[in-house]
Amino acid sequence: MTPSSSIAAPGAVPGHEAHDDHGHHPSYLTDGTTVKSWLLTVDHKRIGIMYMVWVLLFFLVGGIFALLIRIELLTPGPTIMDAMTYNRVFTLHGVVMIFLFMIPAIPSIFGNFLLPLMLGAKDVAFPRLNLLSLYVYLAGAGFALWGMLNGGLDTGWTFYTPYSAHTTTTVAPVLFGAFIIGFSSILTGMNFIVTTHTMRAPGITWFKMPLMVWALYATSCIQVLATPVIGLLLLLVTAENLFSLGMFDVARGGDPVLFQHLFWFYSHPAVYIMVLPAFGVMSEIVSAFSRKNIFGYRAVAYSSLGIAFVGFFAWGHHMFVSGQSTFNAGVFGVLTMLVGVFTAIKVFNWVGTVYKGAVEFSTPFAYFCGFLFFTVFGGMTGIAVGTVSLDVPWHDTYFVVAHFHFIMVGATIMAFLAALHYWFPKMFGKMYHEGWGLVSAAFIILGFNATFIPQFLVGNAGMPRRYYEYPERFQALNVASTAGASLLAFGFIIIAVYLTYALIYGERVDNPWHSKGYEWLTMSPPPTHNFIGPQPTYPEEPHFYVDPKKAEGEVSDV
Amino acid sequence: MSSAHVTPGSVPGPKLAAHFASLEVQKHAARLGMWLFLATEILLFAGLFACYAAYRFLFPEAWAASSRSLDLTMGTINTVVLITSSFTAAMAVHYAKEGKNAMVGHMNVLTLLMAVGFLVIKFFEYKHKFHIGTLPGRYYFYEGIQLPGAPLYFTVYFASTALHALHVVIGMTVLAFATVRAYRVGDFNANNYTQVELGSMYWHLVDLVWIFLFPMLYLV
Amino acid sequence: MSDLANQFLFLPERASTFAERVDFLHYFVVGTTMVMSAGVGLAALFMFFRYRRRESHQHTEYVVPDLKTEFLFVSVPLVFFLAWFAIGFRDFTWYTTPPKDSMDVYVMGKQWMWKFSYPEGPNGVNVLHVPAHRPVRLLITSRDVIHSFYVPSFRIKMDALPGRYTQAWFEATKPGTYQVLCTEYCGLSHSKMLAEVVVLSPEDYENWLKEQQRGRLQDRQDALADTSLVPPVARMAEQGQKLVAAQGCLKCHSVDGSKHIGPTFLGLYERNEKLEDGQNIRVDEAYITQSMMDPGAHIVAGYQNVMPTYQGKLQGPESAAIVEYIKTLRTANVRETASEGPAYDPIQ
Amino acid sequence: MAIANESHQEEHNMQEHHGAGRYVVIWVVLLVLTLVTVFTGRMHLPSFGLLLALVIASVKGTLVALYFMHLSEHRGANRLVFGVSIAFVVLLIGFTLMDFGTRFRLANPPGSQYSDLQAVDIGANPTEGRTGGHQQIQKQGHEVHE
Repeated sequence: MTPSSSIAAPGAVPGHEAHDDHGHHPSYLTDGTTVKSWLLTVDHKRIGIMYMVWVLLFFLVGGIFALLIRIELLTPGPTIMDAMTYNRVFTLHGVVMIFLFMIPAIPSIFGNFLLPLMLGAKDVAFPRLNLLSLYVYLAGAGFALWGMLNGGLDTGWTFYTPYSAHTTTTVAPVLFGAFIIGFSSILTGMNFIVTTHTMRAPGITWFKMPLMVWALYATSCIQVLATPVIGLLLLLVTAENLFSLGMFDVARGGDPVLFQHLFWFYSHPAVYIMVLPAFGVMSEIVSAFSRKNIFGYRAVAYSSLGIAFVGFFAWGHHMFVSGQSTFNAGVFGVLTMLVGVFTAIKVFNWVGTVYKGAVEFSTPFAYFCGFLFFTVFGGMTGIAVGTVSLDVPWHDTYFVVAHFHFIMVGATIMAFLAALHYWFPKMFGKMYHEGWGLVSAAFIILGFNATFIPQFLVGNAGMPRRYYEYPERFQALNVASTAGASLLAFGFIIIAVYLTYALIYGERVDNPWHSKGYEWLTMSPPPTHNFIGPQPTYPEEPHFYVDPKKAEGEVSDV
Repeated sequence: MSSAHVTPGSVPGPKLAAHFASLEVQKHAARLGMWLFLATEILLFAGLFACYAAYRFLFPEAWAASSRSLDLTMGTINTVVLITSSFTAAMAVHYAKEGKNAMVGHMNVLTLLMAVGFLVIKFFEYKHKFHIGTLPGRYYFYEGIQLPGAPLYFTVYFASTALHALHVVIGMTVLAFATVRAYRVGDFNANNYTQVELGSMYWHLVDLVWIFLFPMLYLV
Repeated sequence: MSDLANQFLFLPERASTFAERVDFLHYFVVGTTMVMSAGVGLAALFMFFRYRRRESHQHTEYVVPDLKTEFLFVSVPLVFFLAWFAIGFRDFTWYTTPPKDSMDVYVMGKQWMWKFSYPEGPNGVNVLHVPAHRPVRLLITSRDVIHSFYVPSFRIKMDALPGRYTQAWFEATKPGTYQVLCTEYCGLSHSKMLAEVVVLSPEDYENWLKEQQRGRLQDRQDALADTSLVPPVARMAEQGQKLVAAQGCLKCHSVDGSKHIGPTFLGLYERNEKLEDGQNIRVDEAYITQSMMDPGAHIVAGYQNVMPTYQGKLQGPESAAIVEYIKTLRTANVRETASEGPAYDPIQ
Repeated sequence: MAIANESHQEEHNMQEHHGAGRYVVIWVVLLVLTLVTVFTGRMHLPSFGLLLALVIASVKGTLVALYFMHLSEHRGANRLVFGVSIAFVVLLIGFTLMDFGTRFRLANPPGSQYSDLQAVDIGANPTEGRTGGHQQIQKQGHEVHE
C-alpha cells in the first residue's frame, strides 16, 4: 500500500513517485553507514534517532533509581540502603528524569524527527546548531553523571537554598551539568521557532500546521524564555556553594524565598515543556486513529499558546506555604485556574474528535486512552492542589508527588510511547507486533495507576515526600505502590523486547495507519532530504479524511 | 550542507544552504534566530535584575549608600565608551551594506579597542573594590558602610558586572571574526552582510544591558 | 457520612477548625472531579464503540464545533475552578490571619528537631503542649535550612525559614496527641524530624502550666532553653554547632560520647589522648585545628586515618567556631543524659 | 505562499538603507541622555530618582533597539520576540516585588525596611562586623596596603 493511495490531490504526493525509484533514493538510515556519517550528521532525522538512543539510556538510569526508591520504601525503616544513599538516589532520580529524560524526550526526539517533515521542509533551519545541541546535551549529561559518580548530591532536584549552599555533597558539577543542558534546550527551542516561521512549505499556513507543530512551537517559546533564568540561578547557586557568593545568604539579608521565585519561574513552565509536546502528539494520534479532522482545531492550537503564556505566571502556586504573601497566593491561585481551563478545552476537543469518527483501537490509541485518564486526573488533582487552602495540607506530601507523576510523567510517558508506536514505522519502515503492543500498554497503564493511586492516598494520609523512614501506618499503601512499580517495569521490559525484535525482523511497511498527517506523505523511512524532487505543495489541511466526492460541497474554511 | 549554488545576480551573495528555499528565507531565519538568542540573553540578565530589584526594595538605604561608594566617573566613562562602541558597530553594518569592506574593518577595530578600554576600566574598578573590601557576601570587610544589606549589594554588583564583562568578551570574539573576514575576504555587500549585522546586534545587546546596569548600580 | 469519606480518602483524624474547612472543600473538589471525569470518560467510551472503524480507508464527515460548544467547554470548567478558588482563598486568608486573642508559641526547626517556646513559660523539645478550643499562633523559624511544620490532623503546614518568622495558627478541637512532620527536605535525618502536639483540655493545660512553673523540670528546661529563639543571636559555639552538622562532621564524630568512626566530641577538649605512635597529647585548640586541616598528622590510637582534610573548605573563623563548639562539650559542662522534653507518652 | 510571505515581507522591510547621519544623531542623543542621567543621579532625588533613571535608561534602550538594532524596520516575529522578552522581565520582577511588599512583615529579611526584626549579627565575636564579613581579612588587607 502506498501512503498516497487515499489522497485526493495529486500535488500533495511526493511519496508517490518516490515509491517507484526506491532503489535510487536510499532512506536516511542507509544513506551513509559509517560511524562518522552518524556522529557528524546534520540530518534532523538522524539527530532525532541519536537523541532517542541517549534519552532512552537516561530513562533506564532514572528508572533504576525509581525502582531503588520504591524498594527502599517497602518497609518503614531502612531496607536496602542508608539515609544518605537514599537522599542521593531520589535526587538523582529527579535530576536524571527531568533534565535528561522528560525535557528532551518528545521535543528532541520526535520534534527533531517530525517538525521538518510536518512542515514540508528539507531540514530544520539551523542543522549544525541542531547537532551542536545534541553534543551540548551530552556534555551536560557527562558533567552531571561525573558529579553523580563522584558522590552525587542530596538536595532534591529543586536545589533549595540554603541547604544546597551548605551541603557537603558534590552539588557543583551536577548543577553545572544542568546549566549546560539548558543551552541544549535553548538551541533546540530557537531552531524550532525559526523553522516554524521560515520553513513552511507552500500551502501550509499557520492554521494548516499540524497540531504537533503548534505544540512544539509553544514548547519552544517556553524553552527560549524560561531556560535562561534557571541557567543564571544554577550558576548563582553553584557560586554560592563553591565560593559563598552570598546572593541568597540568609545571614546577610539574602532571601531563600527569592531563590524559590526564580526557580519556579523556570520550573513551573518546565512542566509545560514536558507536557505540551505530549498534547501535540495526542492531537495527531486521535486524529489519525479516528480518521477525523481535529474537533476545534483553533481552540486546541490557541490553548497551547495560552498554556505557554499563562503557565509562566502561575509559578507562585508552588510556594503557598513558603512564606510568600497571602496576596501573591491569591494572584497565582487565579492564574493557576486559568491554565486548568486551557487544558480542559483540549480534553473536550480530543473527545469531540472521536464524534462521528472511525476509531481503530490499536496500540497508539490504547495509549491515548491512558493519556486521557492521566491528563484528566493529573490535571484535576493539579487544580485541587492549586486551590490555595487545599494546598496547605497537601504541599510536599505524596499527594503532590502522585499528582505530578500523573500529569507530567503519566501523560508524557503515554504520549512518548504512543509516539514511539505511531511513528515507529515512519522512523524505521518496520512494523511491531500489535498484540504485544496492546499487552504492554495494558501493563503500563495498570502499573502506573497501581503505583501512583496509592501515593495519592498516602499523601492524603499525610506522608511527606523525600522520607527515608516513615511511620508504620503508611506502610500498606507504600507496599501497594511498590508492587505497582514492578508491574510498570515489567511493561517497559516487554516493549523493549518486541520493539528491538521489530527493528530487525519487523515486516516492511510504509503507512500502516493510512494516516494523512503531512509526515506520512513521504516514504517511510524518509530519504535524506525528506522528499524527492521539487518542493511539494500541500493543498489540504492535515488529517483530511473527507470523501473527495463529498468534499467539494461540504467543506468551507474553518 | 552549505555547498549549494550561489544566487544569481550582479553582486555575489552568500552561499545558500541546501535546505533553504531561497536566500531571503535564509537571511530571515538567521535574523530571527539572532533575535531569539538575544531574548534568551535578556532573560538571563532578568534573573539578576530580579535579585537587584528585590534587594533594593528591601534595603534601600544600604543600596543608596553602597552605590555612592562606586566611582561614578569611571562608570560614566565606561558608559560613554560602550555607547560609542555601539555606534561604531552600527556604522560597520552601514558600511557593510554599502560594500565598503575596509571601513567595516576599521569600524570593528574601533569597537574592539573601546571594548578593551571598557574592560581595562572595569579592571581598575574591581581592583579598587578588592582593596577597600567592598566585596560580595562573606568577603565584605568595608567599614565605611555597616548597614544590613550592604554585602548583598556587592554580590549583585559583582555578579552582574562579571556576567556583563563575560558578554563583552564573547561579543569581542564575534566581532573579531567579522573583522578578519572584512579585511581578508572583503566580500560584504548589500546582499551579504548578515555576519556583520548579527555580530553588531550582539554588541548592541551588550550595550543595552549596560545602559540599564549603569543607572541601577551607579546612580540610585 | 464524612467519617466514611475520610476513611475512603485515607484522611487523618480531623482535629482543628481549619481541618473542617479544608475537608469540606476537599469533598467538593473530589466529588465534582469524580462526577465530571466519569461523564467525560463514559462519553468517550461510548463514542469509541459507537464510532468504531468499519473499513480501513473509511471516510468521515468534516465536523467543526460551533462557537456555542467551545464557549461551553471554556465556561463550565472555569465556573467551577473559580468557585473552588474563591472558597479556597477565603479559607487561606482565614488561615494566614490569626485572631487577635490567640496565644503565641515560638517554633524553631533545626537539623533535626523542633523546639517550642512560650513567651513567658516553659520550653519544649519535640513536644508542644496547647490547650484545646483556643487559637494558637505559631511563629515559626529555623536555625539552619528550610524546614516545614506540618500537622496532618490539623491540616496545617508552614515553612520554617532561617533567620525570619512565618506564622500559622490553629484551634485544636479535641484533646489528644497529634504528630508533627517536617515536610521540607532538610538533610540526612529529614524523615526523623518528628515531633508531636499534645492538646490538653483547658483545665489540664492550666495544671500542666502550673506544674511547669513550679519548676519541677525547670533546671532541665533551662539547659534546653534556646536563648537565640527571640530574637536570634547566633553565637560562635552555636555557629560551630551548625557547622559540624553542615560540614558532615557528625557523620563520623558523635557528640554524646558514643564511639563512631572518629573520636567523640564529648569531652574531647582538654582530654589526654593516646596517639597511634604511643605518644600522649593533650587536646587543645591547636590540636583540633590541626586535625581539621591535616587529619593524618596525629591519629588517636584505635582510629583509622580516613578523615578528609578541611583545608580550604573551612574559613579561619569557621574552624575557630567549631573549636568553640567542641569546647562547650567539655564533660563537666555537659548534661549527663540526652536531651529530653517534658515527660509524655510517645505516640503509637 | 507561506514561505514567501513572511520572509519576503522581511526582506522588503530590511531593504531600506539610511545615511550615516541617522546613526550620528542617535549617538549624540544617547550621549546627551547619559549626561542627563548622571546629572540627575547626582542630585539624589529622594522619591522619583530611580524612576527617572529608569525612564531615561528605557528611552536610551529603545533608541538602541529601534535604530542601532533596526527594530524600527523589523516587523512581525522579530518585534514580537523582543517585546515578549521585555514583558516577561517586567512581569518576573513585578510579581516578585509584589510578594516582598505584601508579605507577613516578620517573614522578610531582618533589617530590611519591610521587617520589624533587627538585622542578624553575624557571630557575636568582636572580630566580625555587624553585617557580616571578616575583620581578619580586613587586617590582612591593611597590611598589604601598608
